Amino acid sequence: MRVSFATAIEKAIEHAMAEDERIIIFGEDVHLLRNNLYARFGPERIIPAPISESAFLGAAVGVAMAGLKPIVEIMLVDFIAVAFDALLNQASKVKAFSGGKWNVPVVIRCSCGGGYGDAGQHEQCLWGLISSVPGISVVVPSNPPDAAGLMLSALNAEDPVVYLEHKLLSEYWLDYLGAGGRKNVAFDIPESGASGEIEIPPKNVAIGKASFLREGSDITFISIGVSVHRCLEASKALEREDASSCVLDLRTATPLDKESILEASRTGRVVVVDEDYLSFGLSGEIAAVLSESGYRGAFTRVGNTGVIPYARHLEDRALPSVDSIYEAAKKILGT
Amino acid sequence: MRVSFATAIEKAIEHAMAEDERIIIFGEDVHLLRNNLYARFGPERIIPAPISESAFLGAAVGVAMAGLKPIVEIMLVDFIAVAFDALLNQASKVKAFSGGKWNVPVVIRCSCGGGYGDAGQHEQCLWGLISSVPGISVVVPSNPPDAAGLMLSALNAEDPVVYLEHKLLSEYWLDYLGAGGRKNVAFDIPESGASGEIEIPPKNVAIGKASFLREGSDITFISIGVSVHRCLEASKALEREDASSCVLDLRTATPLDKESILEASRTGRVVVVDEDYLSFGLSGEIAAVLSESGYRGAFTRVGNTGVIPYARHLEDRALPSVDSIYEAAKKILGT
Amino acid sequence: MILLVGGRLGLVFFLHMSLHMAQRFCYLSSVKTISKGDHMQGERKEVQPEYLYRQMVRARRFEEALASLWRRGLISGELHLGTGEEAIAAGFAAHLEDGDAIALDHRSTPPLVCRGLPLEPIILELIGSEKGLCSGWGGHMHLFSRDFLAASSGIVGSSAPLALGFALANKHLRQGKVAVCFFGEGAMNQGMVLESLNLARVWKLPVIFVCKDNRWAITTRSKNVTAGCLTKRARAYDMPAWKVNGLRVDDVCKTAKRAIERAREGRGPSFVLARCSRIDGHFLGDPLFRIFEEPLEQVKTITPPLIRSAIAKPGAPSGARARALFCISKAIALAGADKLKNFKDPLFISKNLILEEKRLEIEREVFEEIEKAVRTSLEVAGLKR
Amino acid sequence: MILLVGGRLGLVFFLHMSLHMAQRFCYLSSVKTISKGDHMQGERKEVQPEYLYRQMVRARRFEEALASLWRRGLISGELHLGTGEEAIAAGFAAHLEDGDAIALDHRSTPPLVCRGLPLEPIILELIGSEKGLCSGWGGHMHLFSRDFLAASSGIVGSSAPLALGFALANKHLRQGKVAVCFFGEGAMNQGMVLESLNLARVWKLPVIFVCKDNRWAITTRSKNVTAGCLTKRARAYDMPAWKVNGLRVDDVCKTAKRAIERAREGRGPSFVLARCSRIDGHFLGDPLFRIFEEPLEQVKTITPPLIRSAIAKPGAPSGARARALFCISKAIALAGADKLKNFKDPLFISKNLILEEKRLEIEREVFEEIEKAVRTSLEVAGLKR
Ligand SMILES: Cc1ncc(C[n+]2csc(CCOP(=O)(O)OP(=O)(O)O)c2C)c(N)n1
Ligand SMILES: Cc1ncc(C[n+]2csc(CCOP(=O)(O)OP(=O)(O)O)c2C)c(N)n1
Ligand SMILES: [Mg+2]
Ligand SMILES: [Mg+2]
Repeated sequence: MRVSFATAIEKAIEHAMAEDERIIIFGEDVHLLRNNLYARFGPERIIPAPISESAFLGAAVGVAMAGLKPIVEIMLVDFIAVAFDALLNQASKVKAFSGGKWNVPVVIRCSCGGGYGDAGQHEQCLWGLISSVPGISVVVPSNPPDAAGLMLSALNAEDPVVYLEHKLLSEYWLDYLGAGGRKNVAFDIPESGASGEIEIPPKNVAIGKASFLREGSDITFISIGVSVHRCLEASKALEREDASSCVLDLRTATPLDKESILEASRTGRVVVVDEDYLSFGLSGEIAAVLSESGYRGAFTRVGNTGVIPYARHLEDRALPSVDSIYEAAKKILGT
Repeated sequence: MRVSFATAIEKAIEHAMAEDERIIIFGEDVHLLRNNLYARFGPERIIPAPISESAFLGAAVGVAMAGLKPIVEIMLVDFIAVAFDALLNQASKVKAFSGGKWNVPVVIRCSCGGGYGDAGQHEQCLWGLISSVPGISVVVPSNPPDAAGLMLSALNAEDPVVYLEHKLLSEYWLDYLGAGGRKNVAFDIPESGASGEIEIPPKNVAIGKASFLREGSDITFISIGVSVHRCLEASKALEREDASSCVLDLRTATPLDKESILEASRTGRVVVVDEDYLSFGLSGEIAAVLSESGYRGAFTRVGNTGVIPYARHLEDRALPSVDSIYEAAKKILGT
Repeated sequence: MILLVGGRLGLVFFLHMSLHMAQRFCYLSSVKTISKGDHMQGERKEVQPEYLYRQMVRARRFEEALASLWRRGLISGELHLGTGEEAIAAGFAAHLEDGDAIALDHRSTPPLVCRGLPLEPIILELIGSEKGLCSGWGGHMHLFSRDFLAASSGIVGSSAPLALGFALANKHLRQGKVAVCFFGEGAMNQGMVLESLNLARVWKLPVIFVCKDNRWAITTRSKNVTAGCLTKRARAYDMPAWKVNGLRVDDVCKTAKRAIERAREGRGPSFVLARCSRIDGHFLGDPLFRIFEEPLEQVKTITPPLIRSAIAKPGAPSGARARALFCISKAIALAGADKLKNFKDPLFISKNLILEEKRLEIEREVFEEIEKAVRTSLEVAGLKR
Repeated sequence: MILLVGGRLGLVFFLHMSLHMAQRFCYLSSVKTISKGDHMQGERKEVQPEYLYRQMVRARRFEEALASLWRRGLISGELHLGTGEEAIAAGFAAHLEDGDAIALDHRSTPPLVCRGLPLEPIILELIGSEKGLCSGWGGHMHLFSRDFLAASSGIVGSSAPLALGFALANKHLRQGKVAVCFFGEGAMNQGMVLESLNLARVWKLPVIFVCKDNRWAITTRSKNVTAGCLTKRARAYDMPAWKVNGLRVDDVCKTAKRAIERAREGRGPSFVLARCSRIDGHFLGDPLFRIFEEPLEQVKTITPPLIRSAIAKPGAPSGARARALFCISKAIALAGADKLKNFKDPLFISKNLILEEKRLEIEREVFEEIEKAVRTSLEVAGLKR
């Protein structure tokens, strides 16, 4: 079944909710954001919330501890800042603090990412920041089957999972926040990310398992989210110049699939491409994983070095693009 | 003048406040935590606050924008989670969002760190997490002159600085939270960190400048905060075995002193020792800085892999210790 | 049976839809007629009705100009218009002076316009020019003017702590100067706003909290997620709280004067709950709104999966499903109401405050002012008109 | 002149100090005399005074046992005792049953003891044993019992959202079961607590917010940083709020019953403000408290730099400095007051609720119970008594 990215997620949730009555959803505007689920599962299981993220994200921790399986929605991941205690000091700590005797099976679903000119308070990725909190898994699907499969896995997980839905892939988010129904604005939407084939019921995709999108021997791109599509584009350009690229889609930021990273690094030239902040994030962690394991090849990274600017042309320069990836690759290839 | 770590900070603030009337301090219990400053500068400039971190950290941003120079205190850095929006989406963004036309000269002072059995909601370091937000400097002094000098620099900075005061070095924090006046509890306090010589007025220490505590040619320890003292200890042990160590005290987590890091890495064996979370933090960023610059030597790291446990013996195992550093060094030295 | 339930649910949905489709034709009369005006330059200190009216028209015309730039694809991201809030913006801004600060939310342009910021830098900013107010870095949710001590933010509720900071600095550096803080009724459930009410009171800060109650937070009717009454909530922090009809600029102006003077005199914070409306939906292109504008197309894409879900098994009992569907259609139906009703338009309501002749002159002048600002900005940015 | 000012400030400080040094000798009469008791096993459902008294004594003795372990250096970190809150813990716990949840703050042991948790695992946890309730990972601020749906947290205010979650799950999975949430009056200024009041009301959750008002947040008198009255604050969220003397277990018990029954019946949340006391300071070894316990030593280290600062130039005008010094000494002076006064001790107050004979028997039994629990725990942990 060919579906959009957003539909894939919805199908996975719908399937899981039909199977498991303990799954409930709450967050702002979920009665309309999830109108189909609302119509099917009713107001007892899809519960709109006030703009009180710290209360309802904190509540999600308690709900999960007490036997339900909540999907709690923080509209844009940027807003998680107002509720960060629930993540940093509660959700991620209960299992350890209880000596492993109590766990928090909560799914925190947020949209993330930029590319539509909404500036740096609404376009952050933050998978690096969230990953820096031990005890939480962070998944970032880049296409419909992964979106569905990772949602199913998140709903089966025993511990907190932050599920990040990139706005460039998610048609309704991009329409709400970017297009607003206009036909005269354009976004660089990766085709193969925005729609694709899924099975019904969708197939699980394991958390912590990266996926090789392309095998190659000259250079390796390690990336996540929308940027993997940029890497694929760049690798096509490189192919024309006879450089063969390996592209690894991490799919999960935490836990990192170290094995696949090491396997991918065999080309001896690694470019990490990360739409999130460059410093103190995913690209650093990958560098450490590589260095620790004895990798001695070339390493470079492409990422966002600061606040995401508003103007589209400035934003384009700030976020990783096919061009900037290509440039970085050329440099590391020494050509 | 020989002073304790805490006194060094106080002297710096006292000096700066006497010079600059725009400096004010607010936070919970500051009337007693900073009783000497309170007695000198009065209730107009030292302002106790309710337990409303998001309101008063957010207010600090406005205060700084509107012409004062606030030192805002978040007792323990762990609590910054409840006010994280002020950091992530406000303080760090104003300069960029205003096109560089408005800046936020705020100093956010927090105690941090463990080693006294208070568990993972009160002993975190979080310099990695905070550093993952572009636009904020993060300083972590490891001895009295640096503590005083970095405070002065923070108070002169144009942009937000998070100033982290390690509880093992700060006698009053350790007494409040760890000893409580008891003589029968012991902490592994690094002598040369807890007290030292400062000048009056204290000398500035530039933000972003690391300090070589020890030169050596076989192995390099890069660290920050209390852990630098553990590294010094370990290096003494290694010296007895004829391995000469270089120890770099970063002093500032962001911006990183890349030059010094590269210089220090010349031994070809780098051990990053970080009391903060191991993953997605400082050690990763250093790995990336090294890898990007073409470092091809050995790399390993010692850090805290998860939630900090309560029991002292479990905590000792979780935090970097002279032993674990020594072990890591031996491994990388291949002896 | 399933079909029957499905049918019934569909019915509820369409009933709502058609009801409001009908109402739609009552439209086309109000705001758009205001377009000529009178030449009386309002005295700032005395706050003449002419001045207030002019400011409101300026704010409205400015929003409309932005809307048209947005429709041309020149403005990116979410654009939240402040249409329906002009009386509040004008009423408060009228009492502000040099050194006073304003902290704004995502509907920041009306207060900035009324506060007297030059218009071109704002327009340039919104069309992403590096010559803009914030060099193209901020955009509509992050407009900053250091000169006017004005700052906005897209995080709901964050204007409140910011205002406290401005007020505290004013207390130290500019005695008698205040800070005014704007946010929506939805923000009143955000912890930092509630904390700020308390902090403002205990620190006795010269800050005025202006809660613009348009009854909506995106697609949520705020009354469904808000317990109790908001003035009571504010009063519980031991500060005066006034309810005012935020559609009437004269009422707002009076209350604003009182609150601001109180703060200037060092008598601490206060709270104003000003009912207003949300004429253009949550943001431009609001999907709830689009159902009105292109009903067939929207209903075609929304309805089939909705009805399919509403009858799929297993799921909630049919009663619960009916309630859900009812709630969805009600939200859609209500969303457009503010646009449709003259009595919800502050400009329409204020018309009779001044003589028709003057009114028309003001409107004409403002029309020209905004036209010119847009023209100049587009020129500066190198875009055609 | 400077000397004069310094001298005057010093005087104020010492006045306060000596005033309360004097009061110190009124001590030594209250709590410590309770040590023998009566054998009446309280019926849970009817909540006999004997039962309540026993629970209070159990809680108190447990805290005292912890204090002594702490003094021996066996408990690490901050230890916040709940002495002074026993009536609240006992009064609420008395109405709880299987499936009810409790969310606790940093003073979590009295409610856990009253709720009936086995004592040894708690003691083992606090002395850092891997055989403890949380395998030594949690410690006193993070005690968790899945069986009792009980969880605590050291982040001020975080028990409120947690309780909402427990309550929501109970609404779905265990109809008629409730969640009780404990926090201090200082937490009432924390945004997430205020948000939770609203959310509980609009979701109509079976949750009871119990605000233990000991008037302190560490060294801050809460009234100085809290605007308005807390029951009004809660009522502003359209829920019933009761003020109760939290030192009287019978009063607490009555109110608890009412609030909990209300929640069980599905009639939504409520708020109870229970005044209590903070007998042992903020935490063990509280520096404010130590000034009483080792006055000379403490005053010697605190005073010289304080006086030096108070007269150093430049700085605030002398009036402001005097106010600052006054405030410091007042805080120190007031801190010990709760320990000094019988009428602030819930156990002392409850003595007359039951016959002396029974009381003594209860006390004796509890003494033995706690003694035994400590003994067993130390044995299990391989420590000597
Ligand atoms: C902390 C946070 N949560 C959610 C959002 C998404 N959001 C943007 S505007 C809005 C509604 C705000 O409602 P209200 O305060 O009443 O203002 P209005 O839009 O009605 O003017 C929401 C939920 C946000 N920007 N920030
Ligand atoms: C968010 C947060 N801020 C600050 C603290 C430090 N702190 C611990 S207890 C406490 C005082 C709490 O006062 P109250 O709620 O009245 O409880 P009490 O200690 O009086 O029982 C503070 C400020 C914290 N733990 N969490
Ligand atoms: Mg609103
Ligand atoms: Mg208290």
